[in-house]
Amino acid sequence: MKRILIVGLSILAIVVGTSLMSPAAPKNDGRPDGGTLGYGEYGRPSTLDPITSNEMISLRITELVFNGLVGIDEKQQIVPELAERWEVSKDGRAYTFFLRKDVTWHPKEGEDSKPFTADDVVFTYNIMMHPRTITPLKVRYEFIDKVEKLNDYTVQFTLKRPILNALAKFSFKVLPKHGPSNPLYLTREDPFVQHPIGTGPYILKTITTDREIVLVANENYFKGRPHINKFISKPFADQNIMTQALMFNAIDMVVLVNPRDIPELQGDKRFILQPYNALSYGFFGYNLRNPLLADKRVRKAFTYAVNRQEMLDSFFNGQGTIISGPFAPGSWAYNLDVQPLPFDPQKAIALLREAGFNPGPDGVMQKDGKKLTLSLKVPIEKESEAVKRVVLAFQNYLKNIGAAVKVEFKEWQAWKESVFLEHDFDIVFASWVFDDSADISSLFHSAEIGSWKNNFGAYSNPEVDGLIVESKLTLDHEKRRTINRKLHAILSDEAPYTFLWTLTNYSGHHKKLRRVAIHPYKFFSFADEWFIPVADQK
Amino acid sequence: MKRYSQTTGEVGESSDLSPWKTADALDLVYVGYGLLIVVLVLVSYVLGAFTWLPYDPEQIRVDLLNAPPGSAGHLLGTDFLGRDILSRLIVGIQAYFLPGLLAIVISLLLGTTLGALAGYRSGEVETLVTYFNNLVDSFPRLVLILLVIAAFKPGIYYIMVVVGVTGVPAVASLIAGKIEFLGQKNFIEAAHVLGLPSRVILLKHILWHHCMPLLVIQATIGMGEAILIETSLSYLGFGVQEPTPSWGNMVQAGANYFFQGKFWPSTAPALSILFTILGFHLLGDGLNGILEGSAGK
Amino acid sequence: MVHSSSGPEIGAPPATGAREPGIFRGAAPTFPAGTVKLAATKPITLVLARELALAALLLVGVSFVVFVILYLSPGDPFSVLLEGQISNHAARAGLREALGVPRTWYVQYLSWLGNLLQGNFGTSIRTGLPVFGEIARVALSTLYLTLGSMLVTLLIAVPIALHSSVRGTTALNWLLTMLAYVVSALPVFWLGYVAVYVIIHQFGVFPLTARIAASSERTWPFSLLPIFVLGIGNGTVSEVVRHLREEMSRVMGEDYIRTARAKGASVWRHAFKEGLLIPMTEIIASKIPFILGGAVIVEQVFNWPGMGRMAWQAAQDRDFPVIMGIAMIAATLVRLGSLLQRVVYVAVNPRASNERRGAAWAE
Amino acid sequence: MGAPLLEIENLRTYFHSRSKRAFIRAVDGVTMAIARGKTLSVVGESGSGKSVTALSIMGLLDAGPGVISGKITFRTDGGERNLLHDLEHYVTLGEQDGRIMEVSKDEAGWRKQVERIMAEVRGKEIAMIFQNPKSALNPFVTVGHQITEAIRLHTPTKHPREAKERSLYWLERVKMDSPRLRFDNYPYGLSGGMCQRAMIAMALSSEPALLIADEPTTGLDATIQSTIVGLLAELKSELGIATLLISHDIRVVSRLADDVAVMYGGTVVEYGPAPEILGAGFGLKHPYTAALLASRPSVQNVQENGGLPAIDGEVPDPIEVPRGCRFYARCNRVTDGIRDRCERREPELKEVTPGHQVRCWLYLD
Repeated sequence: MKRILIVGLSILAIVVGTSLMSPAAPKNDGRPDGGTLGYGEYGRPSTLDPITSNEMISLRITELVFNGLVGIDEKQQIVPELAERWEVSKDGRAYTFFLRKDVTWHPKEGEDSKPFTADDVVFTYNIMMHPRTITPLKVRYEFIDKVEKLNDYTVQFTLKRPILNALAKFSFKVLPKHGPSNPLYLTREDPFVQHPIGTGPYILKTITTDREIVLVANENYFKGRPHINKFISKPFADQNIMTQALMFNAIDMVVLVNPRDIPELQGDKRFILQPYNALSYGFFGYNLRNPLLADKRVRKAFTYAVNRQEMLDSFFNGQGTIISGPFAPGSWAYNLDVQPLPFDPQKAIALLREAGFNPGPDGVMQKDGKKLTLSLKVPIEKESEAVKRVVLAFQNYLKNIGAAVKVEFKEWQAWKESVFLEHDFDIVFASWVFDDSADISSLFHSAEIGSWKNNFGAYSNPEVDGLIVESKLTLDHEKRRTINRKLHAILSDEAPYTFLWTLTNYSGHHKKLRRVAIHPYKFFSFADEWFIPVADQK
Repeated sequence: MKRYSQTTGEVGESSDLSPWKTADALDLVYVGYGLLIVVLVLVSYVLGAFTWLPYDPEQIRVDLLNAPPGSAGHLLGTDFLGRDILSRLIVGIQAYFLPGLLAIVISLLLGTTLGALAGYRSGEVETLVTYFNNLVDSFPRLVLILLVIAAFKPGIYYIMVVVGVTGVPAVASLIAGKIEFLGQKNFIEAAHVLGLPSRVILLKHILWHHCMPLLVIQATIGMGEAILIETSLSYLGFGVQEPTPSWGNMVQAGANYFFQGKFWPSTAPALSILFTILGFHLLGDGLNGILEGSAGK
Repeated sequence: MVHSSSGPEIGAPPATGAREPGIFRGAAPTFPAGTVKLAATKPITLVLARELALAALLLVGVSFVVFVILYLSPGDPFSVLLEGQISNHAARAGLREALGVPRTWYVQYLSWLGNLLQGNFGTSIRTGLPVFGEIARVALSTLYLTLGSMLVTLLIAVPIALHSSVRGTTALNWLLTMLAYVVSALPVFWLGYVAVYVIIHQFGVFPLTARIAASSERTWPFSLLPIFVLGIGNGTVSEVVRHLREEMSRVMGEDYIRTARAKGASVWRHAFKEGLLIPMTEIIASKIPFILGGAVIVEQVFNWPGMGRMAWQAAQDRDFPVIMGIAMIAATLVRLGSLLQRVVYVAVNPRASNERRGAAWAE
Repeated sequence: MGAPLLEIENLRTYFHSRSKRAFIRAVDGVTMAIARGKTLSVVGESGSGKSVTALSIMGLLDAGPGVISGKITFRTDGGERNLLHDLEHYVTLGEQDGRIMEVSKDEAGWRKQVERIMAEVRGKEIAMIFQNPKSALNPFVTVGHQITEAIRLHTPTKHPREAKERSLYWLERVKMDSPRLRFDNYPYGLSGGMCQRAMIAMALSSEPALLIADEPTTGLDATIQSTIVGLLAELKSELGIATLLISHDIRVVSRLADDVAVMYGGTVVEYGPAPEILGAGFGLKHPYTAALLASRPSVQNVQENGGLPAIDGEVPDPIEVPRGCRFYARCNRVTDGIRDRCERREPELKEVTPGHQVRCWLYLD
């Protein structure tokens, strides 16, 4: 399930009033510098800047090249990055950041590195919000009213209204004012998007003819020089080959190991599989515009009919958790009291009959002459036999309860159009990736029905709408938690989706890599701490 | 040791034997094998059409993934969803039959027409046909198909139309060459002298009598190409889509487990492709050897 | 297919000129006889000029076909493409809106073609980079791959063909021919997997692309694996064998070869040009498209950074500027191939090039 | 004048027709000899096996069974050798009441052996010129180069420049106009006549002991034919090189030949000195020869028969060779006395006058 839909909203975090001081400039942690890390990516990044890019491969690169005002550590805590501390006004509308004075931008070709100042922050915000700039980020920052530079190292953001966890949103990556050739807005034609410069631990050096992206250690990184000398991102066009490349030392790391290869790597002592739990889950989404599916009982029947555990075990080696509701597990909003519906075909059939369906001559259920035949649209993914397995198994399960599902594979673009634009589907198979597991407004709020909106299933329920708005407005964390638990319960019962599971992602790397910590979805956030023992640096 | 013998040729009977009587043994073997394959294909097409199969090719068995041959009564084992490979191989023919036929029909019809035009009327017409041939030949077939896929959508029929069109030049220049050759043998003139109208000469004498074998051969080869193309596209993810089985998407899906030592799921369909295409080629060569070989002896 | 060389016994084989077409159809440029005759009295430069003109004409045709396909496709991707061709500068000046996109199809086509001629293939929808540069970057490695594999194909096919053309069917060349047929009938990507698997488990080396494998001397030969796989598995070996064999045996029956033997000269020396050189260039030129097609697959398998992989990526993202660009470039390569073939043909064949003196003196 | 240069004894060269699954008895027991410095001319209709005989001598037939039996003795200063030496080992014949019904042949071995024998003969000792000179010359190589090649292969002259001089000499010798220009021409630039001259130059340039001219005038237009014949005549007198001249054209033969062998249906039916055989009158002649001469256009013929009598019937099918006299079917001089024998048994070659043999029942008692 590699294709993902990123839903951008705010990040959960505990508010830290005053900041902890950041570590000293040189990393004198006694760990050796040096060595090269080549990691395999399936596919190639489109653009390499944090603003116009929109897929995970670029996201991982930008994590190495750029910094935000604040960062988020392993424990989901807000920590200082470019801003060494900050103040929040009483009314919670003014956020003032005091920037580090020791930060410099990566040097441009044949230039000295320029210092990082408040201008860059202002510039970044403006360029991000410029109408001509095409970026998924915009929506996330509409809550900001204005930004102003108080002095070279102080910048103040004014919010339209106080919101919860605003601080986390200031983790957006900051661009250099002197970076993009166009001072107003950023388009993909701008050379900067292919050769960005930032403040991060690694400097983008070259992109080789075969699209290998070479990043070298930033000697004067303000958190101290990263240990590993070189990161090389190697694009692969064939996942099987990529795994073999890892196993035969052509690369040192695979950021996302294909589930089918996990046993092989587990068996091999030379490699370490590192689980990292992206806030994401897979689901079958129903199009409630179809009267047959508008009936909640039908949707629940389907959910009963599907043996999720069996699929998880035999297709993903049981690497994951079955879920019951709209929030990603591991999120504080997830309601553990709501149990996933069990696998129970009898109950499913019973529900269908209750909904007025009866087996037709051909074994397909029908209701007053209307057959229960549905189209399931799936994006084509080369080698994605995991997807094939799930959808075909799903088709099989539903066949057993007398529902005929027509599986249609469409290539990515066409699929997106038919789902988000034409809404021409009955069931889709997809997965959400969150950076905030607590906000599902764009998924189930009735206002989000329409072209290119995320509520593609046209699920509409006044109660849910109300709760969503409420949870958005409240500033009280506990209150918000209870609201979300309620939402969870309702949606799990209403079953606008058949919620499947959160898969545990595994990155595989050679054991010579040490102290590898991985950020749930930004991945390389802590890469400057990674190191390779001198012996293995070769 | 090469052996030449004379059938007790008593004075009087010196009529030509049929080429089949005098053909190289090897050629006969090829044709035999080719025909065998053709028959097998047809049989499995029928089997598939009536779903007379050992198992339901779409019946998933989650507890029996990538099973080796012979396990649990699956003669060729099962695939990544525990589906019976043999049954899927048989049904897989369906994926090629009509599409392949479409491709063949297109290339043969267009090809013979253009070829006949070029070979029969020289001058501008011939030049035009030549231009067309070279034009089509300028496209790497797979690239053209990718273009079409991007422009429209990955449908096997779209693809096969492209395959058919890209197959035209081969047929065309074949026919044209043949006609030219016959022309050199003062064949056509002779017919003219006998007062036969051009149409008759073209259709009956040239196309029917002399080009039939060539066309048959081209047809078989065309089918082979259809299969290979679909396989390549399946690898790229644009071939026949699941759950419909095609040999191509079977090889592709199976290959995902190749490096884990599970060879069979991809090898079985790969070998079917191999033997089938080999059969088609040898059939072509055999026929060629026998019919062309006997010509002029 | 494997004919013993005991051909038609009495009576010399048909003179050059019309020859019985076998399964294989004639070389890349199958020119009307008339035009060839015409060429005979032209100096070589003129012939080449003519070829060039023809190639150009064909490329225009290609561009038109590409255009039509795109024009007929749902949505209006072509406008996107044209916008992409407007330079950044113009775009920044906000010209894009002012300019708009021409409506009628021929205006669209012409403006696109015009831009093509200036090397402006538009910008990739996906990366926003100018297409031409993108393709130029990878075209070379594709060329490397395809040329290499052609060489491999020839190295395999030529010996087989020569041997069986002279000796007729022997157990050895029969076996080899069959082998050639078998590999030609295998799905090339599967062949690739098998090759990788074998190499990995026999030598414990991972044959990736040149650079990576080349990092250690011991392994650099494995970087050639993709070339071999494509060379063997591009599905043309059998046809190359067949064509070369037929041509060589035909030439072996020519009068002048008999003369050569009668005067005790080396048959090979005399048969080389017409029997091997010309057919070789012919078949290779006409097979370039196939090999380029195979490259698409092999590049996927072996992670070879080439046009094929780019084409696939583009098809995935409906990145029209890129795939159209690739189609154009690929077609150009094909045309270049057959142009080269013509050059060789004209160069070695006195009939095709000029012999004014001779012609004039003819009694 | 000692033993002849070349002696052919009972040569048999068969081909095989796949579609008829039968043998084509192209040459079926031919015996003849060429004396030093003399010209033996083989005449006969096309298909009578003349050319095949020549090719058999040169070992240029490797299609089908080819040469299957016989002996060709070639005597040079180097001594005497059999050009078919040991070849019988590679061929086994299956006979059936005196007719060969099956031939099995180890072609590879046979071919090797032939090459072994002929290696130092072809082009060096025996040179050959062919009909249709235009197609017989390599169209991809300049005329000059083709001659030089022969010289450097077979004569002590190895150095390119000397070789070139030498070949220019030969080009002049064969009266090629402006040889230096022609030297760099490709055959297709030259006329048929020029090509034939070039061929002759090429053949003679290696100074062979024997020249085989296979229908040297066929495929040339009449005027050029005579000039070529003239050339050959000159060269003959100047060089005194032994020649095997194969032609169906009596006029050519009568101008060049010392001896004549008349071939019919794969055998020699008459053999002897040119004057006797080609001379006027119907004295001791094979009916076929007589007919052949009669069909030759000449004042005499026209006067005597007021036209050109053609030979009725056609050349016998080389596949179903009649058991009796091969000419029987067309013979106009069969007498009741011999008819029976003519039909059943094939006559022997019998010497009718010294050095003049005829194969006909008329003279066999």
